[in-house]
Parts: sequence; structure tokens; C-alpha cells
Amino acid sequence: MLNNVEIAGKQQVAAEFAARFADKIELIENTDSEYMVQAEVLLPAAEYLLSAGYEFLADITAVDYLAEGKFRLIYQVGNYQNGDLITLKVEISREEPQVNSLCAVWKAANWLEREVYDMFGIEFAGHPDLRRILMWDGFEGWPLRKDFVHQPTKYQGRRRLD
Amino acid sequence: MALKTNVRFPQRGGMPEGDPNNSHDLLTQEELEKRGILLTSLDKLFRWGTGWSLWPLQFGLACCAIEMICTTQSRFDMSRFGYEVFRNSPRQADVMIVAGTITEKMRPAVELLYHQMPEPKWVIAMGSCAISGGPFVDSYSVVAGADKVVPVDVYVPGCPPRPEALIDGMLQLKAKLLHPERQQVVRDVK
Amino acid sequence: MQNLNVNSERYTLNMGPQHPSTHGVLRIVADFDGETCVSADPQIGYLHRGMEKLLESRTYVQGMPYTDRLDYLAGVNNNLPYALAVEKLLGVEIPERASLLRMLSCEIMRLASYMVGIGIYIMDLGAVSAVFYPYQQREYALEVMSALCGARMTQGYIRFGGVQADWNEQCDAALQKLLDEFPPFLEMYHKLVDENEIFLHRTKGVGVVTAEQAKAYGLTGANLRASGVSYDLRRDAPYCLYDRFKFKVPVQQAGDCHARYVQRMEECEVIYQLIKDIYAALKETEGGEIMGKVPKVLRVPAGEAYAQTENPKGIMGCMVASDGKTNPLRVHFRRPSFDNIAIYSELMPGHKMADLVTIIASFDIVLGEIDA
Amino acid sequence: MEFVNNIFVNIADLCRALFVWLLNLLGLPVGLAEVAMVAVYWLGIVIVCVFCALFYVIWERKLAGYIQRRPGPNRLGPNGWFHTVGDAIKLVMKEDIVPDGADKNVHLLAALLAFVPPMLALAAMPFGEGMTALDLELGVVYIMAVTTLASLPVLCAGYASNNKFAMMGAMRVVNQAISYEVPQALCILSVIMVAGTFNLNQIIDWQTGNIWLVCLQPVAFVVYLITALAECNRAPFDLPEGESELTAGVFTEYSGMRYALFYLAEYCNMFVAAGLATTLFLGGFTGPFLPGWVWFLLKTFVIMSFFIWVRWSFPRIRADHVLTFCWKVLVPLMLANVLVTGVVVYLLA
Repeated sequence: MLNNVEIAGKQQVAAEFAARFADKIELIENTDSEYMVQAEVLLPAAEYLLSAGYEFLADITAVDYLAEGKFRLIYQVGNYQNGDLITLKVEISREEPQVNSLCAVWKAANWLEREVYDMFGIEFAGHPDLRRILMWDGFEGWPLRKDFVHQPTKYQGRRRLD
Repeated sequence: MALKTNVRFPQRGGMPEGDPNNSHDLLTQEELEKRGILLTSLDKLFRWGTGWSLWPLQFGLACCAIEMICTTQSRFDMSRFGYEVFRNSPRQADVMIVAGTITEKMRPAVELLYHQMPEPKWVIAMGSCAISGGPFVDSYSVVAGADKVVPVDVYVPGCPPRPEALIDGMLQLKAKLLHPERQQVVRDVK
Repeated sequence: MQNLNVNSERYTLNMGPQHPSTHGVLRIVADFDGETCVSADPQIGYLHRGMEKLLESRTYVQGMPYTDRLDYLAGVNNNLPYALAVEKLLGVEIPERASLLRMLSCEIMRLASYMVGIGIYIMDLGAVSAVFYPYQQREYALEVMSALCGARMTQGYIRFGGVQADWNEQCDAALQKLLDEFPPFLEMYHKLVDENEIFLHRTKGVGVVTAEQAKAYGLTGANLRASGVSYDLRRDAPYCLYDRFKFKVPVQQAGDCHARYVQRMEECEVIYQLIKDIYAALKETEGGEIMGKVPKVLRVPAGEAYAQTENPKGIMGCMVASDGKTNPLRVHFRRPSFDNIAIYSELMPGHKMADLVTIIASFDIVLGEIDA
Repeated sequence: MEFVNNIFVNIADLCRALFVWLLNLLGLPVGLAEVAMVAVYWLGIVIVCVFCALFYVIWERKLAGYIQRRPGPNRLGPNGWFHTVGDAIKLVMKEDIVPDGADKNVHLLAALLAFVPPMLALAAMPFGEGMTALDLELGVVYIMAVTTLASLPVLCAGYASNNKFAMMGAMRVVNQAISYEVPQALCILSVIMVAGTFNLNQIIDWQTGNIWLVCLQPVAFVVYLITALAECNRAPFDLPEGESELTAGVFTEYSGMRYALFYLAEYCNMFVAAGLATTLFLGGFTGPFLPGWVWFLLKTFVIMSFFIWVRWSFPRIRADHVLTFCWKVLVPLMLANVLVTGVVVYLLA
């Protein structure tokens, strides 16, 4: 049941995106709120979304397309007023996975980006303290990458709890 | 004169009648001594006392910990046997119930806790994650079973095991304590 | 925190992976100046079982029981986002009775999860007996679920396209007992805890989260509504058939530990009413089929889909990316407790040692969900 | 009835007669009989201590079970009464771990000293007519002095354990025990002003003459119970052993027999507090039909059950609220009480 406030929200964002970042952001076909965003326009787009009332950063995640040799970062941004959800997708190459961090826009991004860094090794420029969050310190490698080889015997150290 | 104790022990302990462990031939005194188990009356008194007051360590990891809490609640009351005194500090605990998945990051903590417990201590591996890694056995961060980390005495299968299964596990441990000669003590830490 | 220019030496305290009141294996490395916390850094990952990597090597149906082990206090609520996301990709149509059964089982397990949340909260404050009464209600709720789908906690009841089993009369009897026993319990619990002086002193004005802070950190669920933001996915972005039911969304303004307790108690009444309404609606669709047309071997068309549901701990989302094979390319869960505790490092400094315990307990977090 | 009433007094006279006969046999001075009697009295007090500790531990677990709608321990012994014996045997035989960084002697000394204050206090406690081991003129002051010692072993335990949680627990026990001494002294003072003497037996005689002091001093009775809880680190005031915050608080590094000493000493401290409450407020060992010492045990049982009931129904008070509650509420309240009592006693006397 899309009440009128919700439709206005999405159209307003669609219009604004088309106006300011015409070539950098385009709507993915047969969806009304999913956008494919270029990496360099991500921060201004996020700042605009925040000002347009989308204060709820629901989720940051990444999908590893090994065949095409790129990561696809997926940002879910919600709106507390009308329960609306905008999805931003950013594609970065696997060789130098680098994107600027959204910690300045939403504080929730801090831990979400640390988890994506821990799992995929994607660098977030401007992140206050980018370090592993889930894996233990002595762990090398990025577990969720498709080309991650799990060597069970590698970690046998009897480290004391530091 | 070594008295061969082939007289059936009265079933006061928690061992149900048709329990497979009963089928073992009962060990005589010398066989026990050969195994290094010296059975004295003081030791029997101590085993009787400990059997009835196994204080578990407050140490829950995952979903099995919730079932462990349910075991102490009003419906499946573990305190009937005197086991509801959950001690927070490992110094005062007798049994470490490993309830949940041991991950590589938690492994040093589990070892540290086990070594901090005073000597007569036992371990109950509760749930398939603690027995053999369970559904997460092929994960990159899970230790496949508690017996890779600590010597385990009783395995309680289930994912999560029902509270009655945990109580039965505690009673099996008590039976193991009260009648040591019946149990084949197999401790292998790979 | 007025400094009493007492040059007391600061020390680091490990509320370590094994601690009676960290709800599992959360570790908080906190610097203390006497009794007052100066800085707190929650460290997680002690229960990280690599769930998302495992789901990539399992087929869709094999992956469903794994979702039960995320927020193990409300097993069936975790199945829903995974099912909804895949159904969005499949485009299959869910029969009405299946949706109602899903909603009813989710609400019952939400009630069970709130009972644990409130009971353990008061127990962590020191009143050990206060956990036994809500747990009794939880046993009634688990009785309904084990009658409905066989397992007490990890049900795995929701399948892609519908549900696993239909409602039977054993569930009727169990649900009737829950519906009879719950109101007197709730009234007794209000009398037991609400006016307790010690409880009020321990929770009022402790761990205050302002509305802006809550929104900035992406708090969801009862913690968000306790800070004055009225946002409930079941009302704002309804999934399943929630738009058919009217229910009140309570909101508190204070945002402190006491408000979170009051919020959860008021939401219990809303859940109780909702269970009654859904149960009545279920009675009307007697004999409807409970499983949509889904092929035996599930091949999900390529694409990415994201679905969110309102879980007892907050909003749980599931992002499924598939490339047409039988097992998903990538599954990611938006875990509410993961965001809820991100606020600890900013919230905890300045509180006493006992308040740290109160804050952790009032946020009602589950470590299985945080570490995924 | 008379025989049952002072059965223990007869036993004591029997022992004294035995010692006197023995000493005459050996030709030693008769005065040594009194010294030997001290050992008998001390033995009686130890038996009381051990039995009250063993009984009240299992009674607490069963009463807690009743409060929490569950059966509680009922397997070992008739209806579960021997569970504590099992606990005691296990604790005696367990390994004694002393952490390497700990101060070894103080670590051991703290455990040994835990039992001393309650035993000293019980020496002056009137269990029945003539059944006071040490009938002191200043009985109340002596007991007050000794109960303040009860917090010292806990402080030593916290300091010696070389553990941050234990140190925090030790700091808490100090500020709680010292600050709650003042209201306790004041409410006992108001009792003394009414009864007029420090001797416990004379207070009981005064109460048998007039009415029980709990009716004259209801506020003092309630405040005494609160401070008694704080002194024994029980229930809402169990901050030193705050389970949910400080893992096992002061006793984190204690295992086996040392922990058992603390675990049982806590119940003896409670028994002393309950005994003092019955003596000062509930008329001690006086009662219509039953013998004296049975009445004393009944009344202490009621008060101990109250302590246990309070423990299982109240959350824990935060460390700074404990102090503000004491200094800003209890002390002014008790000063007013002493003032009112003084005025009334002056007007009536």
C-alpha cells in the first residue's frame, strides 16, 4: 500500500539523481528504487539521500563476481518516516577494491564497513579505525571471497587470550 | 584376596536398567589397580559427595546455552539433583558444560577456562556443535568438536538437545563418578 | 563525569568472552577509573561460524535450518527474510493460509523471545527469581511450536513457497493454554517489577539514547521505539499479510534502560492481541493449502533481492544473490543486534560498572546473530 | 518441661562436675575446671555454627525453589536434606588453587579468619536461660565490635586474590560495611536507651517484664534488618559478590575448602545477625510453652527465612546508591529515632 508520501519520496529522489548525476547514476530496469552508482559519486549521493530524509542505513554488503573480476557493493538505505527503501549498487574492480567510506554520513556504516572489510578486503577510505571485526587477529586472507582457500591446519597456534 | 565384584550394583544411581554400560563385565579390584584406579572408601565417599553436587560453570556459547538455561527453569528443574548452582568463576566449578559451537577465536578462552578449574573436573559436550562441529563443521572458523580442545567425559547429542537430555547427561556423569569401574575411560586429545 | 582530581590509576577490565551477563560470548574491553567506565570497546566474533560462507555451498532448502541458528531465541523469525527474498526472485505466489501460519508462528516466537529478553534483563540486575515466571510463559509458547513443527527452538518451519506443516488440534490446545495463562502473568509481572524502587533507581536515566543517536546508528526494533522513533516494519512496509491487521505501535520518549523495559512490556500486550487476531483469521481459512507451486529442485533465476522483516531484536534483512544454480551465489543477513551494539562504545563511557550490565541487558542482544 | 528447658545447662554442670572430679583425682587446683569449661562452650558454639550453616544452605535452596515455582533439591537424603553434606564433602576434597600473583599467606589467612567473627559473636549470645557462654555486662557492645570484624576477611580475600574483579569487590565491601555500621549502632542505641542496660540477658528480662521491644521500636527493628543485610553482604546489598557484574566478586580466586569457609561463614554471619535481632527486639528465648532455646531457634529461623526471601526477590543496588541510601536516609532517620526515644524515656522515667 504505497501511500502518497512514499511515492513522492522515491520520485523526488529519482528526479534529483537524474538532475545532478545524470550519467553517473542510472535506474536499474523494472525496479523503482535500485540505482547503479559509479564509485566516485557515492559520497555525494549518500549525503543527498541523508538530507532527503533517508536516515536509516539498513545494510552494506558485497557480492563477489569472480567471473567478471569485480565486487558489487550493495547499500540499503531506509526512511524512518514512510518505510521506503533505496538500494545503491557500486561496482569496483577486484584488483584494487577501494571505495570511500560513508562513516561521515551515517554512524551505522562504521561497523558495517568493518565487516565488509573483514570478509572481502575492500578498503574504505576515510574510515576511522578499519580493522577486523569478526575474524581473530592472526587470520590472513578474506574468507568470503570466491577464491579463498580454507587451510584448516594453518591455524594451530595455542595463543593465550591476549 | 581380590573380591570379584560381579554382584550387580543396586540401581540407585541414575543408570536406567537397560543401559548399554551395564553390559560391561565388572572390573575386579586388581584390574582397576592395573589401570591405575585405586578404589578406597575415602575415594568412594568423595565420589558420592561430588556426584550429588556437580556445580556447572556458567559458560554458554550458542543455542544450546538457551536450552541449558531452560533446564534450570521451573519445568525441567535440574535443581532437583542439586546441580542448579551455576558458578560464574571457574575456580568453584566442577563441570564445564560446553554448550554451543567452539570457534577458533574462542578456543584459547575455552582452554584457559578448563585449566583454571580445580582438579577433579569434568566436561560435558552438549549439542552436536560441541561433539563434532555439527552443521558448521566445514566452516573456516569452527573447531570440529570440544574434544579437540578439552578432554570430554559425556557427550549429549542433539541440536539443541532437549533439557531432559542434558539432565540425563548429568546423571550419566554422576553414574560415571559413582561407579568408576563400570566406565571405560577413554581420553584422547588429538 | 566531574573529575575529583584524585589521581587514581586507570585499569583495563575484561568483561571477557565468559561473563555471566554478556548474553553469550561478547567481550567488552573497558577502561575503568575506579567504578566509572572511561572507554569501552566491544569485541565480537567469538561465535563467528561463517554462516554466510556455508550457505553458499548448500542448496536453498539445505540452507534454511542454518537461519534458525542466527537469532536462536526466535528460530522461525529468521527463516522469514530468507524465504521472502528467494520468493521475490522466484516470483512464486504464497497461499493465504501459508502466510497466516507464517505470521502466527513468528508472533508466537516473538512473544517467547520477549519473555527471555525481559526475564534475563531483570535477572542481570540481580533479582534472580524474576526470570522464572517469564520463562514459564516461554515454555507454553515453545509447547505450541513443538506441536506445530516438531522442534522447540530451531524450528525451520518456513519453507520456500509456504510452510512445512498445517495447524492441528494439539496446537489449538497448546495455544489456548498460552492465551489463558499470559494475561494474569503480565499483570503479576507489572506488580512485581514496575514499582520496585531498586529497579527504578538502577534503570532510570541510565544508557540514554537520543532519537538522533538511534537513527544515526541504525538501531531498530524495541530499542529504536524506546527512543521516540515510531518505526515498525509490520506497519510501515508491511510484508506477508500484516497490512490486513490493525495494531498499535507503542513508543517511549525517554530512551533510557527503563524506557526499553516499558517498551517491551507494552509490546507484549500488542503481540498478545495480534496472536489472537491472526489465530481468528487462521480459523476462517480452514483447509486451505499451505504450499505454493515450487519445484522440487529449486533453481532460482539470476538476480539480487533484498527482503526485510521485523524480528524481536529489530529489523532483519536478507540479501540473496543468485546466478541460476541450485545454491545461492551470496546470502547476507542484516542482523539487528549487530547494529544495536555498535552504539556501546559511544554509550558506555561515564557509566558505573553495574550500569554496563544494565545497558547490555536492556538492549536484549543475541550473540549468535551478532557473529553470524 | 523444666528438664527439657535447661537440658544444656545440666550437661554443662555435668561436665563441670566431671572436670572437678578429674582435677581432684590428679590433685590439681579446682580453678582449672573453668578453663576446661571454656573448651566445652567453644565446642558447643562450633557445633551450632556448623549445623546452622549446613541447615540454612539447603533451606535457602529449597525456599528459593519454592519462590521460583520449582521443586528444589529433593534427591539426596530424606526429601533432599543431605545435599549440603554432599557439597561440603566435595568442597573439602577439591584442589586448592592459589593464583601465582596472589599474596599466598593473606589468601589463606582470609579464608581462615572468615569463621572467627561469627564464633566470637555467638559466644555472648543468650541461646536460653543460663545458656550464654560469656555473660558479659557489655554484651551488646562486644557483639557490635566483633561483627564489624566480619568485613575484614572479605577485604583481605579481595586484596589477596590479585584479580581486578576481586579488588573491585573488596573496595565495595569496605565502603558498604563501614557506612552501615553507623545506622546499626544508632538503632541498637535506641534499644539500649529503652531497656537501660547493655547486658543481653537483662534486656531479655526487661522484655519479659514489659512488652517486646519491637512494638516500642518498630522503625529501629526495620532499619536493623536492613543494616544486618548490608553487614552480611546479602541480597540487595550483595555487591562484593555481585554475580552478574563481578563474576564471583571477592571469591573469584577461591576454590575448594577456602571457598567453603567463606560460603558457610556468610550463613553464620546471618545467624549472628538474626540472633541479635531476636534478642534485642523479639524477646530472645522467652515464649509460652516450648523450652527457651527452641524459641530462640524458631525466631532466628523466621528472621533467616526473611533474609532468604528478600534475597530472591530484590534486584541489586548500585554501588553509589548503597552509600547515598545509608548516609542520606538511614542515618538521619535513626538520629531522629534516637531523639524521640530520648525525649519519651526522659518524660516517662
